[in-house]
Amino acid sequence: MKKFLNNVDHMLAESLTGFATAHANLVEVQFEPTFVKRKQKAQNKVAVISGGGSGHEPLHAGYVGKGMLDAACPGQVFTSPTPDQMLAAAEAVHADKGVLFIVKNYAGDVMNFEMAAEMLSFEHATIYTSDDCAVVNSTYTTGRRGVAGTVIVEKCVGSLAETGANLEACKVLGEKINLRTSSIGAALTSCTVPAAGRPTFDISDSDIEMGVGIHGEPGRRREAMREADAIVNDMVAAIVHDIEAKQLPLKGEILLLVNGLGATPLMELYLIYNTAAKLLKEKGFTVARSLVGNYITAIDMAGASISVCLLDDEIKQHWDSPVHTAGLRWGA
Amino acid sequence: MKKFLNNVDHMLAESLTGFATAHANLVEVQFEPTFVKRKQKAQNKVAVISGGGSGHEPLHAGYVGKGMLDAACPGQVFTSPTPDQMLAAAEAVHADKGVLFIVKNYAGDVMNFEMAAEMLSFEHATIYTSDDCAVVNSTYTTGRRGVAGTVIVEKCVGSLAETGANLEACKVLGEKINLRTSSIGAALTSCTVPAAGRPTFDISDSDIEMGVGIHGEPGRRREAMREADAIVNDMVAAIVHDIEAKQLPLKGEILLLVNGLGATPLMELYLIYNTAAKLLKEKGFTVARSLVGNYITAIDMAGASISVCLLDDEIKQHWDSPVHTAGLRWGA
Amino acid sequence: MNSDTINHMAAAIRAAILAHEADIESLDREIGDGDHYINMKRGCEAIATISAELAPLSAADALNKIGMKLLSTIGGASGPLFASFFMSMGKILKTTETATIQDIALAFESGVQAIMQRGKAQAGEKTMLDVLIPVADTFKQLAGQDKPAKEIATILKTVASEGLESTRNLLATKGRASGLGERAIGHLDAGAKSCEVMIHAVCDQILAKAH
Amino acid sequence: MNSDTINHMAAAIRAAILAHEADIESLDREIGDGDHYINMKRGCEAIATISAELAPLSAADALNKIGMKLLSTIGGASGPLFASFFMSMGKILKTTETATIQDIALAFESGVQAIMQRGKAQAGEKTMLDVLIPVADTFKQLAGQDKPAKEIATILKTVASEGLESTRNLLATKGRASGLGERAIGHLDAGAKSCEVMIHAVCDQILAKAH
Ligand SMILES: Nc1ncnc2c1ncn2[C@@H]1O[C@H](COP(=O)(O)OP(=O)(O)O)[C@@H](O)[C@H]1O
Ligand SMILES: Nc1ncnc2c1ncn2[C@@H]1O[C@H](COP(=O)(O)OP(=O)(O)O)[C@@H](O)[C@H]1O
Ligand SMILES: [Mg+2]
Ligand SMILES: [Mg+2]
Ligand SMILES: [Mg+2]
Ligand SMILES: [Mg+2]
Repeated sequence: MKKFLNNVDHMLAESLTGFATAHANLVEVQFEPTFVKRKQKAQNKVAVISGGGSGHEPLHAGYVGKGMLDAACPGQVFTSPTPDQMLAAAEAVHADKGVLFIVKNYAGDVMNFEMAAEMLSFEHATIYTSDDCAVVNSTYTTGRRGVAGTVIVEKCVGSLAETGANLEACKVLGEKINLRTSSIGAALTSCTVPAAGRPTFDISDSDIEMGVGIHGEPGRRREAMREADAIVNDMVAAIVHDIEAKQLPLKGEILLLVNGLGATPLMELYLIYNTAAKLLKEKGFTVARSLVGNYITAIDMAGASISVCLLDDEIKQHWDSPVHTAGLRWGA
Repeated sequence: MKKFLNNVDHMLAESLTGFATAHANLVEVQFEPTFVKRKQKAQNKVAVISGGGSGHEPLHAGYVGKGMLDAACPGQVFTSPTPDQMLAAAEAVHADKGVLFIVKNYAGDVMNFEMAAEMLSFEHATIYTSDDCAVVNSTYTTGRRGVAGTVIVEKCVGSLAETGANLEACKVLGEKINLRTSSIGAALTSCTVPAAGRPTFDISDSDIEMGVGIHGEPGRRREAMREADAIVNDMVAAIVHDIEAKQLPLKGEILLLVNGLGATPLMELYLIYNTAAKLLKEKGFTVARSLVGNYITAIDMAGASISVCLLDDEIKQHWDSPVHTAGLRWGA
Repeated sequence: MNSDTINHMAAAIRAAILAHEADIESLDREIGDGDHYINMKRGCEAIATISAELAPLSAADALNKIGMKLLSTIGGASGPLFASFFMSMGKILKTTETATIQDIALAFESGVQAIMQRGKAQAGEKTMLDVLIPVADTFKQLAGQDKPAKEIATILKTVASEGLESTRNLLATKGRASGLGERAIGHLDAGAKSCEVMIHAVCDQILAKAH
Repeated sequence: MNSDTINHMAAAIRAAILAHEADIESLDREIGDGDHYINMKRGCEAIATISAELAPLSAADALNKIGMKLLSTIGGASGPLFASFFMSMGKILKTTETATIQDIALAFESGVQAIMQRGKAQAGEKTMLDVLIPVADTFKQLAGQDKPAKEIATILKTVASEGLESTRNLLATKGRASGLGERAIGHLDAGAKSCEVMIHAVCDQILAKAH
């Protein structure tokens, strides 16, 4: 393992301190328990709080700021944060309209946020994101994983919360977006968890992992490496299949998010975008909004995910509204 | 080599097409000869054009847009573009106040832009960036390389040009910033040029390359891998030494840019930032502006560069002014 | 059982977890996300740092405190589960002055039930419960039969190992491995492994006792 | 010399460059940025695609067209340099109807001077000029002595190889390798290698000629 670090045990704290210093106009970090909150406490709005294991930067701390999150709780790398973090964050940022947790659907995140919610004294609700269509939903599983769609949910729910909308309305919007978003990831390499010191999985140059999440878990299948168009074609097919399975329309305006998992150059992400956009247009969609870059990563994994969110006027309006965070910024 | 690509020969065109599609509101791409220009042609201003080999994304095409570049000419990967590209770009975007080329100081870029300039029929000037302090300047060498400081020059000169300032004023500002900026890079791994198909250099887990540029050239020295603080300490020392050598003040406000070379996670970049900011404060500087992320990359290299720009009111004003490009956006 | 015994057992558990780093770590790497060993270690070390605070407490209070500490230290899926286990054990033992072996078996069972509730999981889902449920059942049964502690310890070790082994050919329907479908088959569950290691550590302490 | 000869030589150069892929590529990887072989190949292939357009042209016009084509095809440092070389050769030969071997030597020399001007470089800076300058000098001298073409070709091959070899122990003061300081010592220059390969290819054609 080769990383810029001093001591694995202090890595997170040092990095968060650097983050808070670099964005001192936007955020503040607090330790024991650890959370990042907006520099300017927002008033009279639902407090939107997210969190999860670290290693997905800029998610979630990078999305704290005007128009998005009020606070984020970073756990250890790939390990969900603990309830005391959520409680401290909620205490610090709640502003009389309740607390909304946005939680990626993983056993650990779900349980820790659940326990925090049970201990919370003010009004609260939770949105679970589960946009990963690589994991087949069935009554036997804990359900789909939350991946890149989480960014879209956090952006739009953050925007709605900023208007003073109530807790229920925010939850409804978040769940609508989650339902209307399908994502799938493919990895060329594993990632290396700093504390583990070596790649989570071994993979040869002639294979890829299809249907990976964002934690270096093996994907749904190991497949032969092939040209980008063939890989993207399969990814788009999985997304289209998922949209069909959800009985949502195979037409209309979409937001197309091509997300890098950490070590993938922009040149490759735009190449993927090019093919994905073409295929989706052929299917009958109109690509009305785009986002290409590293928005939710798996440390240093070479790989990418594709997400499609079926837009409507409400989602589009909240996607377009001003946002000012370290990781996403426009109109401000 | 494992990359998302179809055919090495078409990679650039496919990626640029994806880029232009994803940012269709901002830019247009043209081929044969290849250049990217603003969607809305700017009027009555100096046309600011940059370019260079590809593989440094988001530089330069990602900086085309309001408040920054009017056009960018991407060459093959790590190969400077050809004069016909600059001529076509200049023809497309010039707006009666002359053309300013911003060129990173590499033999290839210098000569190609020079030949274009010689063939250009309208008023023009060129700024050469040379902020890399790993390369000792001497009368015997072609001079220092242009690296991450180029982003600062492009941002601020783009801002000044937007005000309608003349060619000379833009050139003066760019050269001032270049003089006041020192950068140095360190690599943990090599990068892989797609057409070459394998890493440019081999390096063991116990070594790093100190003083690398942005093309996978070997650095100034191969050194033992060590903890991040020790590496950053040496990098900051080289920068401070360079500022001293240039007889510039070792105090005052600075812009601190910690740039990822492609495969370095944000968590590590912020950790580097944390240490660099601390050391620079100790030296007597005030970190007044910060930028952390992948702004000028070396394809998929794991590594980072640190840049320090000595601010003054003029530079600060142009750094802060609104910018709306794919790679850098604020206030818009 | 008192807090001395608890501190003693916690130390034994910690030593056993550290000794099984390679196994535990590689299992979670194979079909999880690779952090389970680090999570367990962090938890064990947090408990070691509060041993002095635990010393004056009743067994019930010590177990509750351990649960609270784990809750704010481990994170991940295993954090809330182990926390629920200890807090529930503490709650049950609160009602008894000096706990008999039957009391402990009942407390253990209630701890396992707390895990089932928190994780909404059953036996057969390829989780730690595939070790914990059979151990709880056998423990309760043997304690009810007034078997000597050493005999119980010997049997529970076997039951734990069998439970662990049973996870190998299961599809995962809970936790991170549930995303893998058939690919999880052939691998042991990491959480089940740490439970087996911990149960063996505790039983070995009982077996090593002079009397 | 006519455009047929030029097309023929261009084909020989192309074959030679492709045959030396491994050498050229690895030299630019060692102390450059690894693209020099690809750049050369792209240039050679561009010339191959215009061979039909070159056929009707005079030698001078063909050389100029080759220069222009390389200028808009190669990029990098070598692009403008080779482009300047051929454009300058073309300009010199323009003034002569049928070029003698002396004319060609002079044109070659002017091409090399154009490279020196464009790159602001001298001999001894670890670049292609360390092959080209001695070759130009010797060529002019031998042509001035009216030596037969085959003898000249044989000698120039040696001079080119010696020039290439001379780059090994030089510090680079021009081009990308100048950033490496002492680390460049011990490595041959990639551009010098392609020049050696090209000169050998052309000389071998002359040596292979029946008459
Ligand atoms: N719903 C659940 N019920 C019981 N045990 C579970 C559940 N989900 C996960 N586990 C257990 O937790 C273990 C993983 O713990 P750990 O690696 O620490 O957390 P994470 O999965 O969040 O990375 C699994 O091996 C499994 O035994
Ligand atoms: N100023 C110069 N004068 C002469 N030759 C040069 C100069 N700079 C570079 N070269 C030659 O160009 C070669 C590199 O060409 P190439 O790899 O195609 O371009 P780049 O260096 O831009 O990647 C070097 O090996 C050297 O021989
Ligand atoms: Mg985890
Ligand atoms: Mg090059
Ligand atoms: Mg885990
Ligand atoms: Mg080169």
